Amino acid sequence: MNTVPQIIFPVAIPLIAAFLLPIAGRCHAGFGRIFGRAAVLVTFLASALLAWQVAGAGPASSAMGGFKAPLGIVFYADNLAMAFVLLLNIGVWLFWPSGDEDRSGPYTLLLTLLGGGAGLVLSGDLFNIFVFYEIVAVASYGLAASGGSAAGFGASLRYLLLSALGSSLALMGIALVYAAAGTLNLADLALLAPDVLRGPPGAAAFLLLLIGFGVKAELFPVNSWVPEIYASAPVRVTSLLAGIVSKLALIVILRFLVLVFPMPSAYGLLLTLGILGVLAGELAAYRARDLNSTFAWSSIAQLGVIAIAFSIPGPAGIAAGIALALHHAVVKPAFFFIADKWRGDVKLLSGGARTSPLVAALFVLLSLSIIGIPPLPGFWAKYLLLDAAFSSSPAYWLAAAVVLAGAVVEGAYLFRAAGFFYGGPQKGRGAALFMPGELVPAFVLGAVLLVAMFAIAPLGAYITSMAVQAADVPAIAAQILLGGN
Amino acid sequence: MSLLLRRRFFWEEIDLMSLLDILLLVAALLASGLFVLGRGSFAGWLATVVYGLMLAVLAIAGLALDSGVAFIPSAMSFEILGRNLGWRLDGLGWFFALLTVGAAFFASWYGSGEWGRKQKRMGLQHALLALNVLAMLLLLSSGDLLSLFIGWELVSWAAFAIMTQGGGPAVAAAYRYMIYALAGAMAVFAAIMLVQNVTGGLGFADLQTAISAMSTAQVWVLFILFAAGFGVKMALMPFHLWQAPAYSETPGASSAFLNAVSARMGLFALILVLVKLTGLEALGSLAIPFTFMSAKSALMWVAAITMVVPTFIALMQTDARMLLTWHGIGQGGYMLLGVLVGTSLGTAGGLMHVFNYATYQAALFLAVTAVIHRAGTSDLDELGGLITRMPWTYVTLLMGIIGLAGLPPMNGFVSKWMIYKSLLDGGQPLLLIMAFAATLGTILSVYKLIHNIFLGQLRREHQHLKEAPVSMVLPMLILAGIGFVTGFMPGLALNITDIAQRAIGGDMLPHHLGGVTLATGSLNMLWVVGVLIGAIGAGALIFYLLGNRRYEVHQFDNYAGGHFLSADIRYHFSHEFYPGLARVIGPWYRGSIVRAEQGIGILVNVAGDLWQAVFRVAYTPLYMLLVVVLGLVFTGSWGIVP
Amino acid sequence: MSDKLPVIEDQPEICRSVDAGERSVWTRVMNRFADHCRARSLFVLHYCTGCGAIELPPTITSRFDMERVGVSPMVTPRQADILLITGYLSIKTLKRVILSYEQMQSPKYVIGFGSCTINGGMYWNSYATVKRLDQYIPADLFIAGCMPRPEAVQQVLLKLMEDIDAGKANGWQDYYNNYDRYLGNQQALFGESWHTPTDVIAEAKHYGYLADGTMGRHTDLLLKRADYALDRVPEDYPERGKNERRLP
Amino acid sequence: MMSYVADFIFMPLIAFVTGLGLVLMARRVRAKIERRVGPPVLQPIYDIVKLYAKKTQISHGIMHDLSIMMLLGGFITAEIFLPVPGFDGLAGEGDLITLIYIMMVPMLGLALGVGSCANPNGSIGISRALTAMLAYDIPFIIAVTGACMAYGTTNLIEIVQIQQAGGPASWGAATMPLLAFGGLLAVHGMMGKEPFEIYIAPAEIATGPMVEMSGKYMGALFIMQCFQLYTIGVIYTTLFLGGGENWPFFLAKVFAVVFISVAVTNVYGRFKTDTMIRWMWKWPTGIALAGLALVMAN
Repeated sequence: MNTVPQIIFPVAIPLIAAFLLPIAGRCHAGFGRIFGRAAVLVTFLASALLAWQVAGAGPASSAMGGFKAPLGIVFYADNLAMAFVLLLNIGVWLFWPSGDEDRSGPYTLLLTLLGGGAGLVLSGDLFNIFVFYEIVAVASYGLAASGGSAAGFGASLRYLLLSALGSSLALMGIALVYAAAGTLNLADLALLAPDVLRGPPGAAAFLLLLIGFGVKAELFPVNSWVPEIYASAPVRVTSLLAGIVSKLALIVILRFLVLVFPMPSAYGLLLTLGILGVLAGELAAYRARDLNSTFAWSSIAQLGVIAIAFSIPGPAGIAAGIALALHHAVVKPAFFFIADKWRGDVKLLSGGARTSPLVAALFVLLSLSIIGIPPLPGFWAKYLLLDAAFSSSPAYWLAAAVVLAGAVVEGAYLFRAAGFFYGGPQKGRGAALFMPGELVPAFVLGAVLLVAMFAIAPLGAYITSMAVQAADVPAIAAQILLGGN
Repeated sequence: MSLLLRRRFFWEEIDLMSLLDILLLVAALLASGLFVLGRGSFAGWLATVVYGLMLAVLAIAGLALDSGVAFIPSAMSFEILGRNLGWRLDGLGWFFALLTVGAAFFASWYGSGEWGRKQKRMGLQHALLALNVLAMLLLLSSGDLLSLFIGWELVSWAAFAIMTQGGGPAVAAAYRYMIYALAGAMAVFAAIMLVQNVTGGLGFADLQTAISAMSTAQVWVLFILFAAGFGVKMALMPFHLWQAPAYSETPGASSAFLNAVSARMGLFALILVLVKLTGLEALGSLAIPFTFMSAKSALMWVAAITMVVPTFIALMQTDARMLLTWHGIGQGGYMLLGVLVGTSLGTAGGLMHVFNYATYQAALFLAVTAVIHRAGTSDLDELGGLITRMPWTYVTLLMGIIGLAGLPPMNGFVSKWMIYKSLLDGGQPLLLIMAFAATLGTILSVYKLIHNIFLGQLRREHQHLKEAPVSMVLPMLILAGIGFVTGFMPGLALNITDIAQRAIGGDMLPHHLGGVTLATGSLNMLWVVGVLIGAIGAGALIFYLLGNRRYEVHQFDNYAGGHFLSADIRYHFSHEFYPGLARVIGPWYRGSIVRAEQGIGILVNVAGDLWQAVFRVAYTPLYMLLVVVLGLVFTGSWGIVP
Repeated sequence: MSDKLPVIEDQPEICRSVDAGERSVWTRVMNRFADHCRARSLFVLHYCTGCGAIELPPTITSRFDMERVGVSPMVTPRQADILLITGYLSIKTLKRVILSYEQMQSPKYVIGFGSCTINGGMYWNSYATVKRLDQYIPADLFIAGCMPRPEAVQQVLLKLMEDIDAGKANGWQDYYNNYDRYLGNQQALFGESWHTPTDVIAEAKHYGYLADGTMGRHTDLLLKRADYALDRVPEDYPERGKNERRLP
Repeated sequence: MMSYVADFIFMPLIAFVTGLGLVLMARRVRAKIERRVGPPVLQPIYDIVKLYAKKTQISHGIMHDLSIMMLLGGFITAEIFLPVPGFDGLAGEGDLITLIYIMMVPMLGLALGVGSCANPNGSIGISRALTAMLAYDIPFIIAVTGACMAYGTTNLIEIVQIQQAGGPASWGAATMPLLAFGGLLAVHGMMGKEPFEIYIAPAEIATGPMVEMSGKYMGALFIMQCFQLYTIGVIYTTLFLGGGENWPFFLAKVFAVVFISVAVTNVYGRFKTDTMIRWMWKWPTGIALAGLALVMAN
């Protein structure tokens, strides 16, 4: 079995850096900023190294301090987890605040988010997951409010309340699990689950966990914070939360589903919430009048689609979900960057194509991809989803139909906005001009999308192997339980 | 053509493997090249020349296909996510590809001259036209269901891009199109995924396997998804509302291209999937419970309704472009009907109608564009008498409308005749009557078109108009000329459709240069047109030899009940041209489908508002508890709570 | 109104000019045949502005049945051979009569019906009626009486048929040959701006009926208005196309 | 080859001469009904010669002239495609459907010519004429469709042969009376007789399409009328009355078809276009559809 102690680095480095950063910032204003970036870079390198190992030698685990599972704190890294850790690293790097603020707060919070997020996906233990989830949550409250506007504070406060309530529900779920199984280690639970968690108590526990973690995963209906936060938080924070952090929560939910609660009612629950999320998100986005909330609603819908994908039993569904999640992680932040310039009515976009043609083209490209137009990556993600859905029970056919109908609505609102871009400017006011530097992250993401288009075949193979690995319950259990000696 | 192939020719020496690759490569290079060079004035001419070369390549490919080669493969293929994506051009695709490149050739030629110079961003239009051609070629040469779907989407979005070039209302129309096309594409997507679910593959053969393996209900779902999905592009009723405004608002030359071939992509896909792969017998055996009808006859009736209703909507239009595009929708119904009859005559008729329609509709649209170019409007209430100013445009339009109305001597008559005859021989009198009725409506409608634009009083503001320049007149006259030649010698067009028909399978239609000879009534256009021309010549002799010389008078030297006509009085009878008919069928234009479309829009709006309201109230904790409770009930874990 | 005096001259004897073609036997035979048919097929445009219109229905219908001699009513001047003026003409209707007459195809014949067309009849002292029809258009025959009965109409039609058959009813040529005189009379009545859409002079030129009397000082006045009449729009003419209210 | 030449010369010629007779009959019958004497025997010829012999021939442009040629050419073509006793002409090279569409060529030609006259009355007339065509052609094509379904062919020669094989009992009128009756009503509309002559409406729109037709243009229209009556009569005879065994019988049938229309026309007023459409789409169409149902049921 593959034991890798450095599995702790992606979690530990940023957390330690987060503690040190305020001190460093105290020494010198500019130093703090550089220190933060450096910490992210180091974390990234450590993560990349780890990912390389994992990719080469298979999933790895490590028990903290030598205490083996089920008693000790166990970290478990497979390709799926490492992919999202890397994604988180890249995201934090890309969306690092560009302004030369002297406040070290946001940097600290970002590093905390980075460490917490990595811990979230790497933990092999239910309680640790909860702890890291809380760390991420706290970091995101702070980040959401870091814009400094009154609306941002209000939104953050409501977000906090909701999230806290969700967390307490999750805690109840964990308590239920513990009461039933007497352990919180995922591998242990995976082995015990068929005996002790199959049935009403298990279902109740899953429901509570789902609702609790669903707050961050933008699951219907505990996502009312989404439009508000995404409209008021700084664009980089929004991009990070919508693009990456929400997926981390979904990955955790996936782990629960695969390892602990592989039962029809659990799958059905996630499916139902996913379908409702798609419906709610797409329809509400269709009626949204400004770009920011359009994308916020659309993000709810997209996460609903991912939830539907994860609710399909078997590796095919997981693969589809991963593909959708990665695609969304690339596209949505770019969208938020574009939307950042036009906070307000969509009509303000009028004539945008004339003042900034590249941005308009990027918008169209992203829209086409997220609707799922071949040969862009979004199509292939959707293809995987439909492939998986149609090979499952008829309930998933309905879900597929909803996703397809949702794509039509999505096309309607995205191209309504595109129509404003390419329509003539209204009298007296044209669309705002972009400063060249502001959209660099968006263009980088657009470029990633295009590159991905030409690498569909290897990407697809990689994602599929990832999914197979993530769905292989005995192997995971064995690795967690036996590893880390 | 088949006669020519008794000998070996140079194209048999060429590696046939490369023909399709050459075609695709040239199209791709042209599209990308035009995006770069588009601003140059030579771009259009370059494109025209390249389309001409592509036509030559297609001709060689056609000869190869005619000599018995099943298809021309492409070296391009991918393996993605465990699926093989491949492209190959068979006879059916070749036929549509020929029309596509031909239409692009004429549209590009037309757009290269004076008309193009007056356009705002002609370079972009040229580039988008090339992009459309590329997308269509990819669609037409698709080798499996996945590449078919990819091509399908590319065609849809390329068309969308070119439709938006008109700006203003064009963008709104294109947006509407986009929503319809997207919905259709999603239906097709779902359908091919269903097939894949059953067979685990996406090859064309898998579709056939799937249909035999599926339950009746599943086959029905598949049929409806395919028919609706592809039908959207073809503007089959009730998915037809988008087409007329979208095609009308597209700038002239591009619009002619779209009108001629774009909607036919839907027909191509329908023929490929429903006729070639599924087979009409399978459709015919798919009975609708409690009726006498099957899926096939239901689709035939849809085609027939698509033929009649849009034609009579066209009759009521007041804009020349709208009138023509509505007819385009109606003509699509003829083609589908012919193909669905399933006899060799019907299939050949339907396919020939595709060819014929492409020639005369392109000519008509180019002619109307010439009118817009000179007179500045296509409003049928604001034109008149242009025959003296733009005689060649008039000739084009006249030949075009004769074709559109399906009268001898133009080619439209031949294909319609074949469709009528196949319906008659197929024992479908009611559909035949509908086809006749639609033709009658077309005659009324096209007369209104030509009358309101070219006949009647010439307005003062049009006194100084000139004929359109040669760069515009020549392409449209050649198109109209093709329409006449293939009407005179339909065998030429039938040779081309033969290649497509062979690819579809089934019996071939024996024909000769002049038409077809059947046991139950024949058509020899050589005689019909020959005698007609001869008789018109005799009429000319009678006219010129008997009686005194003619003396041409001014348009105001006209008897209007003793009234003095002059330039400041508008007396051209153009508005509400058929008042009696309007009084009878006017109340039928309730627009139930328009209402349905609006209803769906309102439903989406209301549902969207509802969801927004749910979130905006923001009692999320309450929802959370509600969902927990409901979820507990749902998961059956309620029992543990008390 | 114009201060010029009306140009009223005596009508010269109507005679038929002989053109070169008529010297050939073939042409003569054909002309003879044509005249024969012309005489037996007469389409009448009833210009029924006066009270005489009441006499025509019996003439056409079963009581007298004009169709048995080949006479039938026609409603447009383009198809008509005979312009039958039934009764008085006001100045306003005369304009329409002249318009209609000029739009008829030669050979064409005019029959004045009733005293009003001959000398004004009972409206002889009216300011608004025309007294002598033949000053404005060449009348071939008149029917005297106030009012003439259908039998008289029949009689005059038969007389006209005889004349046509004999090649003698050639008033229409006079209109071409002496257009200037007729136009002068018309201008005296309607003013200098009078014109009709029919370009009589061009027609006369085209068919070789041009004579010395075709053009003169009256026809010169036409040219001034010709631009307007024939839609050669002068520069200063107000453009209506642009600012006109669009119909709903 | 010589037979073709004979066909091309004699078929239109016979049609014209017969048409003159039909026109004369129509006028004479009408006169008799109105208790008049009616025109002399040569009246149709006098009219045509007179019109061609007009000294001035005004034209409204090339299209006006072309329309006259299309008019005559279309009908001459139609005559050549009609099977008559002794002459099959080209009836084997085209069929009933072709014939029906060839007959629309002169219609379209006339419409274009009238339109190019720029006369509002003419345009209104054409608008009404085309509307009328839409009205009467619907029942007519139903009758044609039904007949073709019953005979199983659209070949005119075969249609005639099938009917002549069994004597009058196998005539279309006997085997499918409803279709024949519906077709007859449609034919009445096709001839433009009252009550279906609103497109001419002399007092209102000055003969509508013909308003600017003068001289030889009008003469051509007179010739067209001869052809038209003949063609309609022959098509109806061919479809429902057994076609022509020999000339006397054949002509008798053709005259009878036209006679029926002419004989009833006088008692009617004039329908408005919309009334006409409603009537045509109600009665003849309904009868013809019922006939079609019977044919399909057999």
